[in-house]
Amino acid sequence: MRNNRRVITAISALALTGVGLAACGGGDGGSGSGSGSDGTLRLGLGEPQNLIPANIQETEGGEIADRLYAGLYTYDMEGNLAPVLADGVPTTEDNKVWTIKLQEGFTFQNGEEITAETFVKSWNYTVYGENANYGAGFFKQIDGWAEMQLGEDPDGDGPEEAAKPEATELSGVKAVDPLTLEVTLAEPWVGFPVTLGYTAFMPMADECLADIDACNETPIGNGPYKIDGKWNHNSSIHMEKWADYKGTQPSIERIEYKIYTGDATAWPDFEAGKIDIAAPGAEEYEVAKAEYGDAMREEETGQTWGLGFPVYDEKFSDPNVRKAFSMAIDRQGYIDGLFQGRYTVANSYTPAVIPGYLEGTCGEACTFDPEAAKQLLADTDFPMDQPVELWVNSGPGEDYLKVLGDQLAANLGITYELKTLEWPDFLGKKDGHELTGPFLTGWSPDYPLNQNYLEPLYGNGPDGNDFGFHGEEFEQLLAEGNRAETLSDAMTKYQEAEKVLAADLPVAPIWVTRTATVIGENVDPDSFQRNPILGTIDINSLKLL
Amino acid sequence: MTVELDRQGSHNGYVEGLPGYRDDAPLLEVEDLQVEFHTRDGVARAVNGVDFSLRAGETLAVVGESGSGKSVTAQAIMGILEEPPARVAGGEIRFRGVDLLKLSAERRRRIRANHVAMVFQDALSALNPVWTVGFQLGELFRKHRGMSRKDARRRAVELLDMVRIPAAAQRVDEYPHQFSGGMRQRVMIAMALALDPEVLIADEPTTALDVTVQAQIMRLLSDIQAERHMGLILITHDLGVVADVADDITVMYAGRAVEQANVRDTFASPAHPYTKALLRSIPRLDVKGQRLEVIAGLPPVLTDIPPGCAFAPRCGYAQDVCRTERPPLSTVTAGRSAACHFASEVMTDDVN
Amino acid sequence: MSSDINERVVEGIDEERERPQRAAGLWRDAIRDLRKRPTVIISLLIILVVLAIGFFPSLFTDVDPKACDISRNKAPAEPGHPFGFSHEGCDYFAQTVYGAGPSVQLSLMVVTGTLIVGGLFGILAGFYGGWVDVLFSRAVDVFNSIPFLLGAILLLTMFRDIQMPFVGARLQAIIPAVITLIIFGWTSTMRLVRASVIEARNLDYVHAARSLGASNARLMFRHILPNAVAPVVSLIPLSIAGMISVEATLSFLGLGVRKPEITWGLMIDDATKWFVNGYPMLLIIPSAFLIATVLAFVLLGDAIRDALDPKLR
Amino acid sequence: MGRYVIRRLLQAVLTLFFVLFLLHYLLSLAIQVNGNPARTFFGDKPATPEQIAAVEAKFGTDDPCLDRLGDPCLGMFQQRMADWMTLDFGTNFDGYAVTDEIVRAVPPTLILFAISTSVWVLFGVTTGVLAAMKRGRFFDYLVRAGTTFTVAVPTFLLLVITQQLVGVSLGNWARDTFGRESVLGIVFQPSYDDRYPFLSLLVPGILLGAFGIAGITRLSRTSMLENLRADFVRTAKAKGLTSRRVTIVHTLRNSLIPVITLVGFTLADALGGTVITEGIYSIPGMGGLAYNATRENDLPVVIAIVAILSVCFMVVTLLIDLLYAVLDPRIRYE
Repeated sequence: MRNNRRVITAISALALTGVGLAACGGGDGGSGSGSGSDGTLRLGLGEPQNLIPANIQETEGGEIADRLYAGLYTYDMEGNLAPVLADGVPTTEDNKVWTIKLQEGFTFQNGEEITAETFVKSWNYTVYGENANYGAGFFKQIDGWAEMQLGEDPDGDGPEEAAKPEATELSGVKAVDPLTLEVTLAEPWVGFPVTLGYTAFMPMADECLADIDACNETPIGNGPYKIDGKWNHNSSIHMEKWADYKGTQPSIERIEYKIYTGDATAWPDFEAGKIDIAAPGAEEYEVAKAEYGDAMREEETGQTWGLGFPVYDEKFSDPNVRKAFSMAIDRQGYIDGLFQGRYTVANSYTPAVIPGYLEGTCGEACTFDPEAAKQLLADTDFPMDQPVELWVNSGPGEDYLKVLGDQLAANLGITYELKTLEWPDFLGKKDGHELTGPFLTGWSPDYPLNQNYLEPLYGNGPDGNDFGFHGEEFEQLLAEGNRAETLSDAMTKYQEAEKVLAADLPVAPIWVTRTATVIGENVDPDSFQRNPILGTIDINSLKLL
Repeated sequence: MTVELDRQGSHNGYVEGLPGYRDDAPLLEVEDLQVEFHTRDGVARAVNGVDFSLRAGETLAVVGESGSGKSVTAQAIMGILEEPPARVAGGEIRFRGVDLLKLSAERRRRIRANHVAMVFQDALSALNPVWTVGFQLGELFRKHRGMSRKDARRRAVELLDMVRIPAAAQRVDEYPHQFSGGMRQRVMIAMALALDPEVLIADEPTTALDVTVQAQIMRLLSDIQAERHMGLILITHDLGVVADVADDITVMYAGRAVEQANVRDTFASPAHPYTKALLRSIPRLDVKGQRLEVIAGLPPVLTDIPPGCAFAPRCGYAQDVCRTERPPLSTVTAGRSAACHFASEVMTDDVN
Repeated sequence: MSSDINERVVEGIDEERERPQRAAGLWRDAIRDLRKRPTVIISLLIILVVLAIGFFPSLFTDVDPKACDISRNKAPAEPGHPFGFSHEGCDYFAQTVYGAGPSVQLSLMVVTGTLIVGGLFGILAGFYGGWVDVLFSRAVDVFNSIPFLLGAILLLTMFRDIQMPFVGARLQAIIPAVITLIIFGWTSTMRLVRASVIEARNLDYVHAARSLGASNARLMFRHILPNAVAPVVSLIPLSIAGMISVEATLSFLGLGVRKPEITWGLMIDDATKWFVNGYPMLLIIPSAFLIATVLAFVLLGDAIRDALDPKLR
Repeated sequence: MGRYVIRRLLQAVLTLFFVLFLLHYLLSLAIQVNGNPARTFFGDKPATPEQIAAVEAKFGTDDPCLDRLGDPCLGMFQQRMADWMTLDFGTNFDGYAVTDEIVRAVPPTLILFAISTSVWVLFGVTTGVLAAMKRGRFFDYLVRAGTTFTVAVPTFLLLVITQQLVGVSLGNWARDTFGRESVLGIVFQPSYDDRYPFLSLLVPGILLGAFGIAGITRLSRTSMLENLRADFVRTAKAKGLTSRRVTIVHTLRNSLIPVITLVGFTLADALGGTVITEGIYSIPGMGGLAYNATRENDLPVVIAIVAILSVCFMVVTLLIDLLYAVLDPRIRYE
């Protein structure tokens, strides 16, 4: 299942994967003992789409990449940049040209050395338009990106092919010497280093680039683990510790992922003792909590959900209408009732785990007050006689939106209709401003910076945004943040932008996902921690009993 | 000749060891046979006290409309009634003095085909469509005589030959549906005769056939009967056939025998109005220009046979007594009996 | 009639197919037979109740099934709410009552549709034979070769956003599923009708009617159809039962009728995971209703089939 | 016989062609109505038209006909059929060869079907036949009640409940008692285990067999009943054969003929059942592949799967017809 293709399922995907969907795998040679004693960690996972860093886009692939690959940087538990292959943080004079130093001696698992040139080649491959890599978008701010993309299609979707990209190399990326990489941005941006922990920036071996398809089946990594055998699609991925890894060596010798297909989850297998760490689903949560108690860990994530408004639609163009809708939502009741209270009420646009988080930016608008909401709505021109159309893509989100609709109907006195679309149709209509009512929308972080929750979603880039939202002051503050000298200055500006945004309320934030993870008896529960940004288990600290 | 070979077969004398066996007892005697069917509409008395006896070399015709109980009687004798819903409620069926109804199922099974065999009316449905004729014939030898497949097949060819099927050696491997109606009935007869039984029951053996073929089959049957000195029970509603081949006749109505006599006497002067009506309903070559009569009305519902004479509602001779009192089957003249209050009057056609 | 019984009882072996002349007697017998069976009576009662609930839910509850309060999620039964509340905080009794409607209406519409389409095609194919028959029979092959589920997914996702004029929200919710099920369901009816029509076509009385100059339409609908109808009739309750189950299965797969409409299938889908996690009643209640309804239709269908074909009893 | 087979094969090829075209048209229509799946590659993230164009090219959904509602996209169909002639079945949206995907998915589903078919044949037919032999007795009522109930209980309900009760509860007991790798510990588990494909598919296979078993049991029973009353069975009894021989040689074979047809059709219908079974037990088989591909409008995969299924369906019907002819000589000589 491609969880990422259904936004909504992504919630469960994060919950599950991060947590390790659960898996049983099984020792080769028929180990008669239970898991754990043989130094093997058994986890569950959904089927990844791709194992090439350039193309990894969902949590499943991210989980595997996190084990097999090492990037320049990763994010620590507080969301700060932590060097892995790099030697120290990037340096810059003007926030436009960035210099990244590499540590010496790192190699790929096939013996190839990792140098600055490796990154140049990997990134060129990732960005080149015809390769249609998902990761290409993360390089947008680097100079020369546009020239690497396909040219304009002369007749839209007509029979003629779009023009080939003008360039085959990213002009903004240079290997100054084997251990020095120089990146030039199109515009100065102090936040650039923060993005470098993302999977798309991970290096790929020459051998891999020469035959990407083969590499996808049997990845050539450079991380703490290497693949054992190959990717058994829909079935399993096994990996073992790579002794020659120069970074921190983890304690677990072997990891076996069992892949779950369809809507199946690892939970029953966890209960059957066949995998070591798993996430209970919403329905299993209460029972799991009662049964496993201390072995259950709950952690905040960076995934936020809210009710988006079609600001472009006349009915919802009045901020007071949006505010009334938002105030009519009993967020705590909603979370308690639908999610057994395991999620956190969102009262800001940025979640708490992200640097730059500011509490309560949504303020009064995110406070449940049905009387005031009703009054507020009555004072607008909102047509009460027509049913409000609520839009969602098919999947579990239908339930989430239905319960929201129930609350809105009860507290505002409106009636609602649920409009369910298939995912591509939903995305298309959202892009094209064709949704005629509020819709469910969620966001997971690409990099730990509050700007990631603002500019990509509500900014007015070349394609506008899904909400049809225009905020002069908001744009202004974002731009100031981008041009700031230091990261903390930038964050402050972004926070100001968030406050301005909250006053206009293009989205009513509702909840921030929290994961629940149950740790099996073979794993030391005190060694368990989950990286809130990556969503993955910190494998370096994890210990088996 | 096969016949002699068979007589020396190991089977002979199976029945001799059974309780009640007497060499000099009549070949087959049926006494007060009663068969009921338990249906959801109630208990239907399909056979309600039938008596007759059969001697070796003799042909007994059993006639009556459909539903009169003649087929059920035959199946009761064979022991192939479907139980339930059927149940033999009383009476005896004695073969050479052995009461078949008292035998265990296994003994009963061994009597079948060995001593008493049956020819069914519609050979197409009575033969298993998915096995070859040779298999179905040979099976008898293999299962009753323990012969090898090869020997059984050889005997099957001989049997087919005996019933005058041309090119028997080739046709033995064909399936029933590849035979014509007459040929199929010959196969059926061959099957019944395979183990050389003393009693052969033929249940309307020619109804499904063309008239010309009917005659051939009847001739074959009577030839073989004469040759082997078998007792033959011929169940039919074709009185024309009866006149040609039968010695005695039992006329059945609503589960009872209503008249029993020598065929010639019966045809000359029926002693029961029903027999009379039956005789009138067959076309006769010797009486021209006369309308054929049909019997008015329907036979009674077997779950609810009226008191008195069952034929009374349809009987032109019926009096009050007929509707209240059931006439027993009683001797009218020597060797003749009828179940009618006015048997002698009917016989002399002297009723108002 | 009496002779019928005699023949059946006495010969005991009557394998004969119902002859057209006997069709009337057959039905009379069948109905007489059906009236005597307790299972038929009970099934009919259940079916009547379910139909009543399905078409007039408001007679059975005053509670609005769509007035849900999430704070009462999975709350136990209390006065006025005999079945408690769903995981979305909706009154479960009202949901169960209103959930009957789409299930029942959908299955009735599908069965009617397949009977009309399949029956018509079957008559045409069986009666005219030749290229008409070839055409329809090939079409049956084609539809049989497309796995029902794949076809259903495609059609249901395509129809989802199509707005139908003059149709209420409730019908709007079930019509895509109805159309899909008809498209993939008509083939079996068609084959059955075709076979019966071919059999009936060659009967003497049809030849007689033809020689008397009866028109094709008259032959088809007045002479052949009534005699081809028996095998189809006993299938109707069974098809309805099947469709109710199919609706539940489609809902389980996230296809079929969508929220906020209520069907038993959706309720069961929502409740399956709660069953093993402390709230078994959420699953048991709609399942019990569904199973009882399906059971009633199956038993009725069986009884009709037995009555029409007594030897199978 | 030979001519009959050839005629059937020609018919099958023609049907297959229509099936493929119909499906191609439906899928094209689905894309035209629901939007190009290439857009989903970027999820909620904004993407430039150029980026989307590149992904459309990668997905093979860049034909402009997919933007025109109702266009049958004949060119695409022609191209696909031409590719197929060269045994090129294309790649799915993730760039993997469709052939590989299907080859991987076939074995578990095949095992699943093998188990279910055994259930139908061994359990369904046997109980049906026994019920017919004991007509009107307790066993018969039990079987009739049982089959009626199986029809009424949706398969998925059975699967979800069994997974928990058998896979987890009973399985944990078995694993504690007999050991983790014991046969029972593996048989009673909540999901597919690729180290023990057969054992771990036993329970889901049996449950999939529950789908359609009612029909087979009932048909076996009626068919047996009908034949038990057949004239030729009476003849066999009159031949003094033992009741065992009467049943086995003279009734069973005749009764199995219609049952075999039904087993074939049930097998074809059971694909729906596999989707659910495979989904709940996480079996990487054809049902799940077909289901996901259809939901994602993954054209190359869906068309290829349906082609395979159609061919299977046709082969199965052909085999059934041949088997029919073997069992029933009346047909053989027509």
